[in-house]
Amino acid sequence: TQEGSGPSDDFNTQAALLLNEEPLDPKCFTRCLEDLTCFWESRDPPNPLDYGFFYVVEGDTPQHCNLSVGRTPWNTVRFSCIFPPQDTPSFTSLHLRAYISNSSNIVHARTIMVNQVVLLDPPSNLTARATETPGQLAVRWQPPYLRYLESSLRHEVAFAAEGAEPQMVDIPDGHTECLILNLQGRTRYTLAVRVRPDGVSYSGYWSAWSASVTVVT
Amino acid sequence: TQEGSGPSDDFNTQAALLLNEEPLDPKCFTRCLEDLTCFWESRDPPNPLDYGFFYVVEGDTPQHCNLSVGRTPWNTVRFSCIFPPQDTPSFTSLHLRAYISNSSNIVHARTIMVNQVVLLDPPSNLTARATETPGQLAVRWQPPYLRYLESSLRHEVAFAAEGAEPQMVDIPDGHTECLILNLQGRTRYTLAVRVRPDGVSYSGYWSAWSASVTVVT
Amino acid sequence: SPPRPMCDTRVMEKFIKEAKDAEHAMGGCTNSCNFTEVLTVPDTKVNFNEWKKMDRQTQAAEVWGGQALLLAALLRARELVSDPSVAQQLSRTYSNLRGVTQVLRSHDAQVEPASPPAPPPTLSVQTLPKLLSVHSNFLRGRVKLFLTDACRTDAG
Repeated sequence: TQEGSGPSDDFNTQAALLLNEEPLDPKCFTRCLEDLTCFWESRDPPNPLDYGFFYVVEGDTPQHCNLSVGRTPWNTVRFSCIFPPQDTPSFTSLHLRAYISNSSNIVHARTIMVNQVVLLDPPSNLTARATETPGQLAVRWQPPYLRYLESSLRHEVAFAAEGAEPQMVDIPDGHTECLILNLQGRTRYTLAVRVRPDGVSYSGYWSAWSASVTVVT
Repeated sequence: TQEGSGPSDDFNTQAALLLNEEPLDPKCFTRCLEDLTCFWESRDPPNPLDYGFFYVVEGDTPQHCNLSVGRTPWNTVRFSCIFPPQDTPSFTSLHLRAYISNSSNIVHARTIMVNQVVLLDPPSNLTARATETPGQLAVRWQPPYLRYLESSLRHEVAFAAEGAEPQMVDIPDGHTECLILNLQGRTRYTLAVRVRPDGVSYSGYWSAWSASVTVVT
Repeated sequence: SPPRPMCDTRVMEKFIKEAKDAEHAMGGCTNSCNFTEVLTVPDTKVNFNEWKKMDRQTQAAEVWGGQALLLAALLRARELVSDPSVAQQLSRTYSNLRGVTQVLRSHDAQVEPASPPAPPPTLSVQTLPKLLSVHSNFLRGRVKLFLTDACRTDAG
């Protein structure tokens, strides 16, 4: 994956997460607080595809952003703006406007803060092993890279016995391991973990789920 | 101990800590950021003891400092300069020069920042008590008081069973208590704690160890 | 509405650590990091004896005035450097400092004092390493001290 340079190859994954979680347009996300991508999708874009986009960093002059246009796997057209690095300040209001060119028709308007639209890569290297005590699993994983904010992360571990509903465990304060107790013995469990900022100073969206692992208690 | 007025009666203690940790001369320390003491020691000082010392606060004119001279318990001669309070600026470079009088021979030259040579008093009121769970100790202490450093402190707790090698626990983020797990039951442990700045905005040296306490698990 | 006062110490710690990283990354840069003009930046020096005697408005004026100078200097420096990776670094630093500005604003650092304050003490710099060193020391020093006191007051 790219580091700090806007959407990765997983842009479709990230877009799908935001389409699920974020009702407002344009949808925006930052992966490491030094980048910012905003986009919206349309089933019936105007023809020719002449949208325009500008933004205002609070206290600054409006800036125009060149939109990328592309078709998505779910058959919409996606319009996206990748912000230049000097215009991604946290804790600052960022006013966004999408309009139809050659008109003053605003199609989308929204005000965001970069620190409130964090969408991290999923955790990696998830492992779970049965402990000596029956019915316990020791679980650990690697958090995504978010420099100097390790302790501001909140993880969620999901685990499910075969055929059963998954249960969730909330892991606060950037911890990257946990012990799950009171499981059924000799049962096959599947686990996965996801991450988001803890919401104190940085907030945003749940990451995608990590690759899952399966283990027998 | 004195507050904010240069070296205390413990100057020998502080000198011993710095002689251990700091290879460069002159060695310098501040106890509360409003004071600064620099010194160096010599086994064979010139006779007569005619060293000179001056310093330059960045952007300012050179200032001369009168050296105190004294013999140490370890049989060296210590030359020290206690800075006047108006010349102890943090977050700026302070250039130091020691020279032989009546010559231009620089014997020691060094550039420091006051906020990077913090040497705190040791923590006090250390207590350790066995918890209800066998093999556990709840430990707490009082950090040295410094208005601007509270959350920037890092402590180290040392504990040892009688006759065994001490083990260390690192306590980050200014926390002043910890729980030590997995100790042997019904054993006498001795504990002590020391403190230093965490290195982000302030750095420096490990303090002396606190008075130790002994407790049975 | 103004942003809520921000007293999460992790926020300034992150800005400070990134400022130190930038300082270290560019510390060895020599010729190509000399500017063709002199930039005015805030003095970073803090004498604790004096700082604690200063009233809050004077502290605020020094921090806010210094912040404005530093933002202008970083913006100008970005125009003066030719190396794209250096320009990129300066863009990130500038963006971070804008974030710091908002943290200060949330603590009313920008409130104008009744009588116009003396201009903040300044330094002149002509190299990128020196500019980034000033940036890092300004954040660690005056900005953090101001915020530490502001958060103590807010809490009380």
